[in-house]
Amino acid sequence: MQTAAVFLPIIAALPFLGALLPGLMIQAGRNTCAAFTASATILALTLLLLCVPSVMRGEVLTYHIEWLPSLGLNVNFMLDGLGLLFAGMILGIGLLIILYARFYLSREDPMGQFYTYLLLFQGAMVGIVLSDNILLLLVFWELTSLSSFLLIGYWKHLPEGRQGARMALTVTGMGGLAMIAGMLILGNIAGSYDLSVILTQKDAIQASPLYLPALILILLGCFTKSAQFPFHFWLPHAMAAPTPVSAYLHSATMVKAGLFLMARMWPVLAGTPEWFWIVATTGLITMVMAAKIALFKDDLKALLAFSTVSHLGLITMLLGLGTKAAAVVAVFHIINHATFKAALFMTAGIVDHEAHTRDIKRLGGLRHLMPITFTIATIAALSMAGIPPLNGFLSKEMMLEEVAHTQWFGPAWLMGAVATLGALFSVAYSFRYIAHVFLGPKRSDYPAEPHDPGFGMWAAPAFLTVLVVLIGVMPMTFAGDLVRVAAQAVTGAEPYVKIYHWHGLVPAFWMSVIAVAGGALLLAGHAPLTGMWNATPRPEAKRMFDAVTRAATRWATMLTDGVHDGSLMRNAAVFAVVVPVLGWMAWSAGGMAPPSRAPLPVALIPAVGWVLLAVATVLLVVYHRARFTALVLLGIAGLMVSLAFVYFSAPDLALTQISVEVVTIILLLLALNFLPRETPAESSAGRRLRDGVIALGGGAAVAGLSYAIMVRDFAFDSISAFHLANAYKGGGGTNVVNVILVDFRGFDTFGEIIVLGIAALVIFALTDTVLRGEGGRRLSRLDPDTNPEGQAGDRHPLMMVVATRVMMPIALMVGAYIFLRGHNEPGGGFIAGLIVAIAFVMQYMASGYAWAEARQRVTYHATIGLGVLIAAVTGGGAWLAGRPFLTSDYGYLHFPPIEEFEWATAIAFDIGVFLTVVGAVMLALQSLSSMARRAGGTVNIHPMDVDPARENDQAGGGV
Amino acid sequence: MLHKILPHPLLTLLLIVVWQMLVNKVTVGNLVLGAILGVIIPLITSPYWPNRPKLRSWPRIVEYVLVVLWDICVANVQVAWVILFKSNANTHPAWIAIPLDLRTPEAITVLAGTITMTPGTVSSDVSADGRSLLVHCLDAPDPDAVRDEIKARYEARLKEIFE
Amino acid sequence: MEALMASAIGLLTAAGIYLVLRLRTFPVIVGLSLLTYAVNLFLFITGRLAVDMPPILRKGVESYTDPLPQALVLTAIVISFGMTAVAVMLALGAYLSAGDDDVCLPPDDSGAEGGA
Amino acid sequence: MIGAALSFAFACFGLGLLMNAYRVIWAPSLGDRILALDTMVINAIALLALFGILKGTTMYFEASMIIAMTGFISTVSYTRFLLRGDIIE
Amino acid sequence: MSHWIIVPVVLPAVLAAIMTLAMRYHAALQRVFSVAGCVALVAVALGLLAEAAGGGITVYELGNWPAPFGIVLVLDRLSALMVLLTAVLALVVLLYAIGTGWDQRGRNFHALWQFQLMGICGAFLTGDAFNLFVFFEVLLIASYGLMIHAGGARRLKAGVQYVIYNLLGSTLFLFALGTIYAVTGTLNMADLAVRAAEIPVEDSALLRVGAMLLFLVFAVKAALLPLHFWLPNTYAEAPAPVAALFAIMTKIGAYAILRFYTLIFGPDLDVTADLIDEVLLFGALATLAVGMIGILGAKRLGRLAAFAAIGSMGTLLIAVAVFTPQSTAAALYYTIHSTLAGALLFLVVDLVRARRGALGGALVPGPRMAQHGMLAALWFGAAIATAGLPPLSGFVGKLLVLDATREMADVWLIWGAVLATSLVAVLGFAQAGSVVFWKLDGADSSPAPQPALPLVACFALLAGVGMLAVLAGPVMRYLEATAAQMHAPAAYIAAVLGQG
Amino acid sequence: MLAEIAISACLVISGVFGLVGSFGLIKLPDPMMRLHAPTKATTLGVGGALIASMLYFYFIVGQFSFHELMITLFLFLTAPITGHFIAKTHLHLLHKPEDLPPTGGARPWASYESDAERARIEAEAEGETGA
Ligand code: NA
Ligand code: NA
Repeated sequence: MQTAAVFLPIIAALPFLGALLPGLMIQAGRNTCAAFTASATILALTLLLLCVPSVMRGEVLTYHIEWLPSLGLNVNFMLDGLGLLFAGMILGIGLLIILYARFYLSREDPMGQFYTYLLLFQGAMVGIVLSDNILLLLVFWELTSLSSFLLIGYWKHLPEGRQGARMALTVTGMGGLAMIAGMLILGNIAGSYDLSVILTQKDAIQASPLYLPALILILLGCFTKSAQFPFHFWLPHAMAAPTPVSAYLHSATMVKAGLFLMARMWPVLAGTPEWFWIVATTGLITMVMAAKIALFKDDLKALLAFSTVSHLGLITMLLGLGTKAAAVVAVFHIINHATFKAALFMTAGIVDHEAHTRDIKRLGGLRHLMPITFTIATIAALSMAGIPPLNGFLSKEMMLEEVAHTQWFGPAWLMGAVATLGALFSVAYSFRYIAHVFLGPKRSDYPAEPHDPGFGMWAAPAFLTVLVVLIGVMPMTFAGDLVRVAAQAVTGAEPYVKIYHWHGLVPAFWMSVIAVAGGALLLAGHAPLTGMWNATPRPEAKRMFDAVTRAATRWATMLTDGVHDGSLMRNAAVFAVVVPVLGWMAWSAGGMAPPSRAPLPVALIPAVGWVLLAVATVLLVVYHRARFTALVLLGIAGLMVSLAFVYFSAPDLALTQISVEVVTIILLLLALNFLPRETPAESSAGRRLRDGVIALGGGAAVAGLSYAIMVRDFAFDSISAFHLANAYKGGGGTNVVNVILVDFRGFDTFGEIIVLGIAALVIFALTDTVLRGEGGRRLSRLDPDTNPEGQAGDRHPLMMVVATRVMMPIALMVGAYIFLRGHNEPGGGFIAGLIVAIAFVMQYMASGYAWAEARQRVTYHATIGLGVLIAAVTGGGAWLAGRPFLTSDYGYLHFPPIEEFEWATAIAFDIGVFLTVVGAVMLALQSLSSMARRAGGTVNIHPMDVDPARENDQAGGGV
Repeated sequence: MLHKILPHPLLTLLLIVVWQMLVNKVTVGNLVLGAILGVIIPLITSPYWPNRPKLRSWPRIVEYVLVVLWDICVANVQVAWVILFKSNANTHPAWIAIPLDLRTPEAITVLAGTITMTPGTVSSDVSADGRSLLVHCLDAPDPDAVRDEIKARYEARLKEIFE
Repeated sequence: MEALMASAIGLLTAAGIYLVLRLRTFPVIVGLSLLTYAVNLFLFITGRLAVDMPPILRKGVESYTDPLPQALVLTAIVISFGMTAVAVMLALGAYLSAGDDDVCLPPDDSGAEGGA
Repeated sequence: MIGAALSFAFACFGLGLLMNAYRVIWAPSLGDRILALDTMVINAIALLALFGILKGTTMYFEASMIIAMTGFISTVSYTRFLLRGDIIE
Repeated sequence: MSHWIIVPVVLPAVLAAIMTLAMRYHAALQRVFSVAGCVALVAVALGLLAEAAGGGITVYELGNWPAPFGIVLVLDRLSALMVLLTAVLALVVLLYAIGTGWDQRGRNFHALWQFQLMGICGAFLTGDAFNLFVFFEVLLIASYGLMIHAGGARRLKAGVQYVIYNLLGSTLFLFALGTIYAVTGTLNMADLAVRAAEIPVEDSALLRVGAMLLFLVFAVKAALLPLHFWLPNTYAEAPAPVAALFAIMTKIGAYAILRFYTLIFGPDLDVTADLIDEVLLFGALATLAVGMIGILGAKRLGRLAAFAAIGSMGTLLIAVAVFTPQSTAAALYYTIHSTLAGALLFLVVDLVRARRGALGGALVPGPRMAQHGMLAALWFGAAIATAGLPPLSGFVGKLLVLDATREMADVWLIWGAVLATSLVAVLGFAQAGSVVFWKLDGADSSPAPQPALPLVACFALLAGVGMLAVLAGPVMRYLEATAAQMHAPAAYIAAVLGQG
Repeated sequence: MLAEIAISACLVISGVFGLVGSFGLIKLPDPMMRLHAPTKATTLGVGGALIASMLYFYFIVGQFSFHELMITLFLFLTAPITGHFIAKTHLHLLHKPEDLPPTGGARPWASYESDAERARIEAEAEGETGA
């Protein structure tokens, strides 16, 4: 590795690092800010210059840093002639732009931001041209799109700026994305993403069936970036950016990234007919078309923008020709174009800056007011027109010479003719730039009185113009070596670089003459031609682009909002259809052994239970709109399910199901009190039919699946055999279900009680939130008499109160019983918790929540927290013994004269379950009750409304 | 002090019995456990039962229970007859209001419960001042007779037990 | 018996789905409850049907029904209880806050989505 | 003999359940549906007792007890809802 | 026996319980404990990752019962990675929630947050299919609470939908587990793998149904089209920190698909061969399209972010659907990326909404906001991360996904979809950002000083996606090892069942 | 044998009355009348079955079971309450105060006295007491 190669990553990184500076330095003033910005670029440029000798010697500097080797994405840099040319241009012109922008930007413009974006962009560009890895190149490629987006939209108050930025981003972004695919294919063919490898794989690549797709995809990236037809339309709109941006991005650098890449890939992609037809044709069309448009643009920057497009087309065409000589010309013209076009943009910026307009129609005669600017602009424009001895002339001549010998679509002269036409337009608009802006009489109606700007502003274009002249006059001295090494990099061979002013009376000479003469004539007839031009209907790219994006956006909104319109039932219907259908598909592609279990005979009582369940279920559907009735029917269905559990040997399930069921019904009733009592009839018959079909389909699927399962045995022994065998000896309980719950699968239960605890916390938080918001206000306004039939008197009937006084203790006793026996018989902490909760509910129903609550202050939050903690601590207790979480232990206590007591740590766990359940249910009830109180429910001070004993007391007390 | 530990001694006793019924095995251990629970649970629930009634006569209670059980059997047969064989047109339902001499809620509840549990009558409401009981009779050609019988047969006995 | 059980599960599922496809929260929640019954029964029958073989160890009794699905169903019942409670309260809260009990979300024109 | 009596009882309560179902379907008033449900619970408890006799096991006793308890609570809840709207005011 | 594996489950649960028990009225104390808990979780997760990085698989037998009879937690590279991702995300987003005061706009936020973490970590660590269901429910119910935190009519309504849809999903989960248990007689995932492999093809229908239903459950969680409908309104209406935390929720679905369809119903298993591949791939493509189109079509920022979340799931699931070690590694990378990027996007959207007053997230011009430039930068970062542009991890992730799919039969379709939708997303983000940050309207409000913590959190996430790109090499080394471990499940099975 | 007869008798009685209760629910014409029917099912219906069960386990299986007593106790405690509530529901939904016999006092049946009215009366009573 060469020593200078170490500079490569630093050169690439410097602009990015430097991008941090402007934001910090802007506080110190605009000059300091500009200086620090420039310093990064200067440093990078200096390092680049240190690399020049090696490159000029023909060496290729490379530097590798591993990034993502498994993908083949690595930070590999290389510097060859082409890279040097571009990097020099990017950094050099960049430096001039920094200088120019310092004076161009006004005080209102956030300069720090500008320089940050500019340096980010610069870094991205340098990255592109230094990349030795096409994936890395893609990274920088996309970064240029992003940073240019920011730069174009820099004047965010201007709608054109915002739109232009979006358009540029969209078009170049699209190309970039296509290029990703192209690069991936290319890398795939070549077996590496490293350019140094890819560039050696010409034969493999061009022989691959994927060559054409890769070529097209990569070219899409290049053409969009370099504004080639038909993607040229974004560039003029990018001119909404501040002029330094236009000068930098849209003439000198970014738009040349596409050219760079075509040049970079030239050794492996060029030389095929496909390449020639696509690239050369695109370039030629672009060149002519854009030149023609440029002629009719009245906005200075638009004129320059289209001229840029045209020149980019020219270079593209040269690259497309596929010959080494043409490639050399292309490289040379890249240099030339950068010099004169950047200078021209800067002069346009100066004019705009000084005269406050860029409209050619409002300009003219500036020669007298702005002699320096005039001089610079004229030289640069003449170079653009290809007038000897300026550098533009040299490369244009060479170009014409190349096309004159190229066969394209039939007649041998066709390409030359078309290119000449392009050159002719080019001459015309160049002359127009001089004539209509600077020549002619001085006007009296400039928006502002123009005069030459300070040195700081014209220094940069002046310097470039000097280069224009120097290269023009002494091409071999000032550009020869650079062109040589760059062209060598492109063509892969030592090129023959000889740049002359005079080639003799070759076709190019005549073509040039025609172009200049024709151009002058064209300009003379500009006014009538403009009328014709304006009268010709032509596709307005921006309007089309806008129409497309707007239509796309509208369509996207329609699709998005139309399908995701918050309609739960449609979404649920999709769910209910997709699941059975896919389940069916899975089913039908698999085999099925015949049933292996004989069905149980049908017994009478289960059949009756089935009838009741069916009746309740069907009625529920029929009467579902009468909500209260629906709940009664739900209760019946739940009862039948519980009975089914009992019948089929699942007493624990029955207990749980029935107690959960009643608490659920209570919650639903409590909620229904605030809700409408009826569900309105809203579904059409068609919808009901549709839903019915979906429902029956789902039901049939589930029934079929259930049946298929029930008539078959397990394919393997169930793990539950182990549970049955070990419940007693390992878990210390005879109720295997309970032992599974608190021991074998205690972790499930741990999660399950947490679910309950969370449910309660959610309900509490929800209630709190609702009551504090609109819901609370609505509740306060709610007529307490929500019952459609009115409220019956006697809130707390005497009989209920008295019965509860006996039943509640009994129920608690039952709860204790169910809890304690759970490990060995049906029962357990969960059911016990529900029973205790039900006992309390009983009390609440008797005398009201508030009355009961006032007499038994329990913090249900704490109960839940405690429950979870106890369960966790019980589980964690095993840690102390070095065993895993939830490892249980059990044994027997013997208290004479009391008999033996069995204990199991699982019981402590069950206490946690119990507490959580009680706390959760009670907290939910508390929440509902607080809603009721907000709705105006009064708090009774007596346990029962009717109490003759109380009247006696009062009467007695009264007397 | 004892009152604080045993707010409802009878309830405690009941709960101990209930515990034995639940565990289905009378052992010392179960009695102790039942007793512990029988003490703890009333402590928890005593706030909900502020004024505990005093039962005066145990023999009366036994007598009452037997009377009611007998009545239930008899009434069941009567009502079954009505349901099965009497045409709806010939059945004479009736509402009756029973003026109450009982004053304690517990006593009234037991009376109302008794009325409901003996087939043919359902206690449906009390008056807002708690001084009369609304009873629905399934088939009572002579409502006054029913009322008098209830008062004589049940209320009088309850009066002796509770007040 | 298997056919009875299967058809019962199917019927509960069908009714559940139908109700879930309604437009108001209340029937939807009732439908979910039915679905819960259905799925609990389904999970239960994966242990296959057995009469009078509760998995409670008895001396001299050798065959028990599969206890594992029962434990799973217990867990599922408890969880769906918590879920239903939350759903009910949430439906109520939404009704009180929004003034209607449509399950559908009206289009938001305010843009205030997700705000505090 | 017990077997025959048991079958008879099963049949009676089974039929009873079907009659309850009839009342659920054609219920003139809301109270009737609640009453039918309450009766169903009672019939179910009886059936469980019979089932216990049939299988000679007391394993299903708790289920009966809890069903009795919850049946009571749910009936009271339903009626209180109709009476007052708020069942635990 | 290392007990550290269970700490990510028990620690948040205990913390939440303590908060519920003792700190209900102490906001500051709750914050301290919550943050401390998250920091501890990150530390533990790092330790677990270090342990798993060695390549060993650690099995924790709960209750000291051998697998498959008891429940096991399994620590392998994958679970360690997911737990760490969860912990980091939770910590950063928690800081945001505290900084913005979101946590005080309703009750029980921190307890629910911790419970949520418990559920997520449990889901990642468990080696038992039914236990996975339980943890799904834990994380779901906590998410219900968090989703409706702070209330409001629309949020509650969206919450109702979220809950109902997920209840359908949970129901389906039970159907799936029931079917699988009914065939195999086991619930332990390793044991399932052993038994599934022994099921003859002639008798595979039931198992296939179970596998498909299970896949659909996970597809709901992963927001795979057409089961994604729960997502847009949920994410758009959820409090921002919650939506940001939810970035990991969809990943749980993807995780579960990866876990089950590499370990149990692996690509080589005849019985379930090509059962889900196509469904998943085309679903993922559709998801990607709908998500990215949604970015363009969204009229509000929150919805935009929600559709971005869907789109990123599309990309991720494409990689999942390939089921090769390479694609799995890419999917994992994309998982990390899209979790961080998705969270960032939601937080940025929230900062914007909070500063635009009544305008909220509507895509209409508004006044200049407090910290306008800072927010614009964050938005830009979030956008390029989400759209998959360099230099952030989205680009690397996209390249990895594209590279991983190159052998697929439908490669052109996949590439076309991924790249075309990127463009749509870019356009959508550009339009939205342009309206919100560039096209100003109305007088500059003189904004109150804003707390720094939310910005710190956002920049931390941004730095995260940046670092993920920079450190793509080492990260991918870990992920490739992870994918290799997943695609050679014998070690997992041996580790779990070996001691049994 | 005697035990068997007793058990069988109990079973038959229980079945008959259980059925009669459910039949009454269908046959009787008026909601209030129908309310009477389930009492049969409760008392002799379930009671008979439970006694049969008790006898069965004592005489045939040889273990005494209190459980049935427990359930009976529970049913006897709760049945009047449910009956009462259903009756009140009927009163509330189907009947008017005029249909009913007078209470014999100034105040109506409790179901028909509104909360406000009761509160007013109670407040008055309190006032008197306080004075
Ligand atoms: Na009676
Ligand atoms: Na254990």
